[in-house]
Amino acid sequence: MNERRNKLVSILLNNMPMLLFVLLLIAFGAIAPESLQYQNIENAFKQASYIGIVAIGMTFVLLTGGIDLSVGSNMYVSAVIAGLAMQRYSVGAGPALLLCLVVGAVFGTINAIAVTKLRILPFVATLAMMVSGRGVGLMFSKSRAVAFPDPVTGLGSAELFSLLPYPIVIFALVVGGAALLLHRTQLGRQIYALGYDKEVARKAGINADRVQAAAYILCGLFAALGGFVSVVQLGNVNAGFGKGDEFDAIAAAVLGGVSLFGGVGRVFPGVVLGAVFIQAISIGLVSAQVDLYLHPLITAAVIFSAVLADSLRNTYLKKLSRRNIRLEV
Amino acid sequence: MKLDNTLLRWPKAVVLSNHFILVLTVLFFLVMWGIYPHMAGRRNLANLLSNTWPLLALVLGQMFVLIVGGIDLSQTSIMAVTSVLGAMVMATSLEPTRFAHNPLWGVLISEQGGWLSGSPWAVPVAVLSFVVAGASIGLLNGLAVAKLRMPPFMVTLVTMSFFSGLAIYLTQSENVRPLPDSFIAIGKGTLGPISPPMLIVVVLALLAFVVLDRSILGRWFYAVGQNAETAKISGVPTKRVIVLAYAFSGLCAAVGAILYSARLEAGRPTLGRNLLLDVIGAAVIGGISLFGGKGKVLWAVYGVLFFVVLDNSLNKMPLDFYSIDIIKGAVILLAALLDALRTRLSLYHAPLAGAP
Amino acid sequence: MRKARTGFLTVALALTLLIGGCNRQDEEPGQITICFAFQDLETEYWVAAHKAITETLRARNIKVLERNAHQDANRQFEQIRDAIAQDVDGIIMIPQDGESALTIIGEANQAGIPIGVFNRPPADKSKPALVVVADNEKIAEEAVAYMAKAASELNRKMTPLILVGDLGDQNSIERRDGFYRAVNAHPELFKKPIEVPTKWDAATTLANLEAALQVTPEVDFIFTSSDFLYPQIKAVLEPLGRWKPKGDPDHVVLGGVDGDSTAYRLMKEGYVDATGVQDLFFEANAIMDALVEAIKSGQRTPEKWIQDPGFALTQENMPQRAMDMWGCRILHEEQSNEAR
Amino acid sequence: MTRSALEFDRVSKSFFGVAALSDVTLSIPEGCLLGLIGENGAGKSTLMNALAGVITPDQGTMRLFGVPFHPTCPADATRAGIAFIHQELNLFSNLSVVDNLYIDGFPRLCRLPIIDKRKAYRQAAELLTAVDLCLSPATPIELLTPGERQLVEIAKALGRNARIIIFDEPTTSLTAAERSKLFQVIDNLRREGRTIIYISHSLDDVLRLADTIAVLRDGKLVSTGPGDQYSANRMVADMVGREIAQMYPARASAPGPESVLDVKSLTQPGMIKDISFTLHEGEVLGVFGLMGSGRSELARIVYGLDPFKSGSIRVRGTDAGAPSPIRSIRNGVAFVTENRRQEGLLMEAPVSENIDLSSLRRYARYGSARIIDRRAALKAARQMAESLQIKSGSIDRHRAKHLSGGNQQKVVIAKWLLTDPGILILDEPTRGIDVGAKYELYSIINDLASRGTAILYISSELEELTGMCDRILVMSNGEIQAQFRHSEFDQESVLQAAFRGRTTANQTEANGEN
Repeated sequence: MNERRNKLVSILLNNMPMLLFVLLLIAFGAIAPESLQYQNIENAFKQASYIGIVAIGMTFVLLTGGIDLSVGSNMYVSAVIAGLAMQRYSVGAGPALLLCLVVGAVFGTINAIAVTKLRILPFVATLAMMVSGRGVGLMFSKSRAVAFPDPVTGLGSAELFSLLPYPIVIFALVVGGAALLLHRTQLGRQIYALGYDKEVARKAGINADRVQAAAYILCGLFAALGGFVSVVQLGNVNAGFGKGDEFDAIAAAVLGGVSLFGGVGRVFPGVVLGAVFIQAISIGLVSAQVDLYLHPLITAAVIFSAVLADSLRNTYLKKLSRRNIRLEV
Repeated sequence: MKLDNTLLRWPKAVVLSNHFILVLTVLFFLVMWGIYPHMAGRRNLANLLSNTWPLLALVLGQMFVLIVGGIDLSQTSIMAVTSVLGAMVMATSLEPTRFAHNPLWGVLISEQGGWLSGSPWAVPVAVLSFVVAGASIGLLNGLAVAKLRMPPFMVTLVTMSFFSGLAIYLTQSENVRPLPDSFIAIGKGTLGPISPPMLIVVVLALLAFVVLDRSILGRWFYAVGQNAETAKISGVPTKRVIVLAYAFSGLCAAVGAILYSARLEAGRPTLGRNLLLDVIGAAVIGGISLFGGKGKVLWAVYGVLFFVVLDNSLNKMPLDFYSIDIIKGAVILLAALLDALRTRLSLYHAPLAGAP
Repeated sequence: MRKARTGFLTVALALTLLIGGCNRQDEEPGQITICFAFQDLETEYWVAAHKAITETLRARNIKVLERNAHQDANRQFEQIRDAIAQDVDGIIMIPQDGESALTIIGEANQAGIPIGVFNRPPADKSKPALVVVADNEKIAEEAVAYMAKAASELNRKMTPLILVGDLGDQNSIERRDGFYRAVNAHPELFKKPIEVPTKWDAATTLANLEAALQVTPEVDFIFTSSDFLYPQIKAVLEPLGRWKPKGDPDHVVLGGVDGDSTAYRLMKEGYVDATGVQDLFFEANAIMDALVEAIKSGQRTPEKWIQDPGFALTQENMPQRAMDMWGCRILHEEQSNEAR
Repeated sequence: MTRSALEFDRVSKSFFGVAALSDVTLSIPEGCLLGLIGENGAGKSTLMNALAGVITPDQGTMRLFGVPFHPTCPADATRAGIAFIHQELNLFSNLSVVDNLYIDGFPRLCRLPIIDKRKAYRQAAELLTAVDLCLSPATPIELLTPGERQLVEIAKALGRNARIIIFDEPTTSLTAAERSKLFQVIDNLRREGRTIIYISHSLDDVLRLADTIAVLRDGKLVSTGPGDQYSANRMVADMVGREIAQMYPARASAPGPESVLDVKSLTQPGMIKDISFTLHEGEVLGVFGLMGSGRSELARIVYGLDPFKSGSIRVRGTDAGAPSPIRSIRNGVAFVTENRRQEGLLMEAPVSENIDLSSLRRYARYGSARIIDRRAALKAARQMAESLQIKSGSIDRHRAKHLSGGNQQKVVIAKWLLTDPGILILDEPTRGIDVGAKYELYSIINDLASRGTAILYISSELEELTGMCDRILVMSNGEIQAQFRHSEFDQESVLQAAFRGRTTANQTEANGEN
């Protein structure tokens, strides 16, 4: 009896992100039933897709125990360069995307070199890149908005087989790819190992620098891709593009159960739900026509309770998993 | 290798010393002075110093939280909220057209200004409310981290967005002014060579120094940051220590808010919006560890000086606005790189493990 | 050892970079130096203003120190104080808001350096400065008033929606107030307006606008607090089949404030009904002329308030007044540049 | 005689002028188990680090199966077929068994960079069977006991086809059952012809296992020879360089009549049940129990780190209520934990700051400002360090992490002695400490007892307890199973008591895992 209850509790707690998500849906359903339409939920996923992609990139870095504050600037630089290429040199969408990804990867590589070769703390290295990176982006754009051509931005609202919007499709592919990479490749497993303990990883024969570098490069790559997906929806790149997105991405990842200390966390369903969760709060508030001044207050309160629930869960699970010495009758 | 020991002894001593960042800052300053002679002018030095104090107040608070192994992202929003609340206590008059739809209109504020408008008690009570509000928000952060065991990064990220939202909500986007002259004098007045901000922050720094370096509490801060489990078993009241660190950080943010509000002559709901990374950057450049257990008041001073001198010199350069960002990032990276090299060098020179 | 060498190389490289950057200052005796401090360059309006001011000043052989405050009033305060310590001859500032402007003007007055305030007026006139302003609230109101007029011709009750800017930015508050003044003047025409937060961020705008339209699809009247958000409005309306020019039954009455080139293009194509225009070139030239004159005549605390009347460019007055819209002129310039 | 698997020829290494190894010449035949012993700092780890490629010897050569061997990084050693099984296990507890086995080389799906999951699982299952471990390869490491983790490490070595396997203190955290299982596996490995180097402070284990024994002291090889030529006494004598007449110093004092700690029917569901005992002034009371018997849990509850449901704890006659560390310290209770790195020391802090951490309140001045009288605190710490003969540089500069294990443990004890405890709880105080340091610790404990301190001595080494204690409580399954007075000490009956209730305990474990 007791055992069964424990099991139930642990199932509930283990699926906390999912549960909170459902609770949020119910809450909004009660306040503004309109917000529960299928279309709205699809919108939540669509709008969350770009931050979700960035958050997945961030997850790689967080899993190694690092942090990347430069993703917002990375998004800006890579999108600006891709946009200018299309605008000025009429590059096609495909090559432009490729260019965007290359820029993102280069950005990530610089972070990787700073962190692994020069042994600078990830926080400081990526902070510096965040400041410099935006400067580089502004140098290219001169702070002006860079528009993507219409055929490209059309993809933002187009749907695959008129079923799923492309941003969601790309998001799903990224989630699948990242999950495959993390769980079914040696690199992925080594990323987890590195996050558990770098020294142990080194002793176990893992090339720690290479794995860490890979995480930062992947993060850069995904940041650029997320930026591209976002711009395709937005139509153009403004000077403020990507500002503050690093915190959203980190929040999404952490809400999804990724530990800031490394080694723990899953892309699916954790990070996906984390990203959609944040977006869903915002959509719900707009749908319910809540006073604008209250938006940040409510959003913060909801996220706070999510984090609180998560920490309660961890404490409880720790208690549960502690080995009993004796069997009580 | 032989050369190392003779010729390079002096540079090595500098590089390995605790004052490396100061040396770096001074060198940087001298180079800049060569290019811009007015760097060392009286007015510019006065500016440099006056920019140092409020930032130092924030970094001191941040340092306590970093020492116990946390991080406080909410400092800037604490500044905004306290700035608004304090101003609402002492504002001398408020335009009804801008404040009539304020949630606190008729409660705390009215046409005559803030709650204590005109009263001789206005400024002292306002200053007190700055400090109390700041410390209590810090206390909330601390309780969430210590008692509810929530990760500090997330707790303070959430309180950051909550309290900056609250500050804007409380004023409905308006800046609260005019403030009494005696308050503004805190930011601008001078008592001979000593300015009130200097006095306040130096006292704060001394207090921080005494607490950290001389008191039991200080030893407890380090112990908790280095190994919370050992600290707990050794009889350190770990939770109380963590809560105190965050409360102190909130208090320091409030002091920063007083200085910034006084110099900007208004209670501002957006005060210090983009300051956070400067604060943490300065702390980390100064050598305060993000992993806890390491930090000194002097290091905080050096980190702040570095940032202030860097910003000041960048302000001199006739560059495009974007190049300044690029250079600023590069210099931060460079300083971090030098510091990393230094750490490696000092590891090489560490006393031998278990050497007889 | 190899790593150490790499490190020193980097140091050397960066130092060269720094000094190289610094050496770009070409000291000319008697050259005027002006500090141009702006709060940020996030919308096309500010970019164009920045470009107009820096280019004109440099063309007049004036050295310009550019300072970006990144939307932090205190940082701007420090930047301008540093500039004062550097003995600049004059200051042009785009302040974060009226209150901080006042404080900074006080600093400049004390140092006896003429200061010009661009676009956002100081909170009151207690301290002397050169000020050129446009009344955001009035311009917004005019634009919305025209939109209301266009809407009244449709003979139905409209569902208005406003994209509100960052709540920490006073321009967005003034523009919102202007919008409400115009809407409240026609209670018979409008239902209760729907407010959508944008935080001046394109992605936030897109998400929130999409959500709002999902819940209230009948919205047929949209006002944006800044023209730079039109691409996002388009991205939301187009898939819904609502991105239609004037005259189409599905047309959404659309308007904004700023007067940038996108707005001009969209007006010409008939998607946008009206836009509140500040006369950027007038403002830029007026402030520069006034400041340079004050410097040359040795005035230390000049005072002058220049009002940019501003106007609402509408579908009606477009033929006559389009060239008064800075966005239109920029577009023409660009086109002629390309043609060349 | 078979050929040599591994030869060291005049290997020397010094750090900053201090010789860590000098002229070590040693040859290990293939399929032989070498027991390598020596005090901490004798050069065992330096020798092994040279083999692992972590350091490069200044002089001398190594040969692997006759071929010169100059590893420059750990990967070189791995590639050459050398596997290390470290004292602190190098497993990733956030990953599964199969991940840990193949972390640096998964089987791949037709040369794609994708892991061939099925193949990995099949191979992993085979390896686990080889080390006699019945587990699903998908089990996360964090659910395994220390013994099981050890076996996973061995499986990992087997998976890499290691020809030389090095064990560094493998048994410190194992239960008796796990230990005998490990020995069985080691025997199997030897039978398969693998060469094994076994490093341990547990001389009994070395005697039981080793074909050949080598003793290092001060970086030199002192003696080597077939295992049967060695006795425990000779090993100790070789290690410390002098005869130690007895392992345990004699007690000069007897327990007093006054009881200082009274525990009555202490119960915490799932942990301990109905524990009652009395500890007298000047008494050394041993608590013997195997891993998982509840001995450490009892200590944590008495000290106030974990809660209890019913029962009472009385200190000097007054009820301690629900103790907390702070209250316990005030009551004069001190607790030297089992795990000194994670729970006993601030590794980054100077030695002096470790020593005065718990007694800071005594050096407070200026009332509630509680400023530390630093001179007095440092003086007290220095005196304590001297009286315990802690070998360290200047104690206010030298950090705890730079000390040897024995000295670290002394620092922890010094910290507690500075609080003037009336009751000292020691949990496995001699784990991982070399023979000489152990003897010093024993002397310290006896000295304390003679001065009236009551000592609760928890250990899983029966010999140690019989050598040190006035009485021994035997715990198993969270209960006290038996009590022995000094005159009644008898290895066999103690062990019997310890295994009593072991069957039920096993059931518990089995249930816990389901």
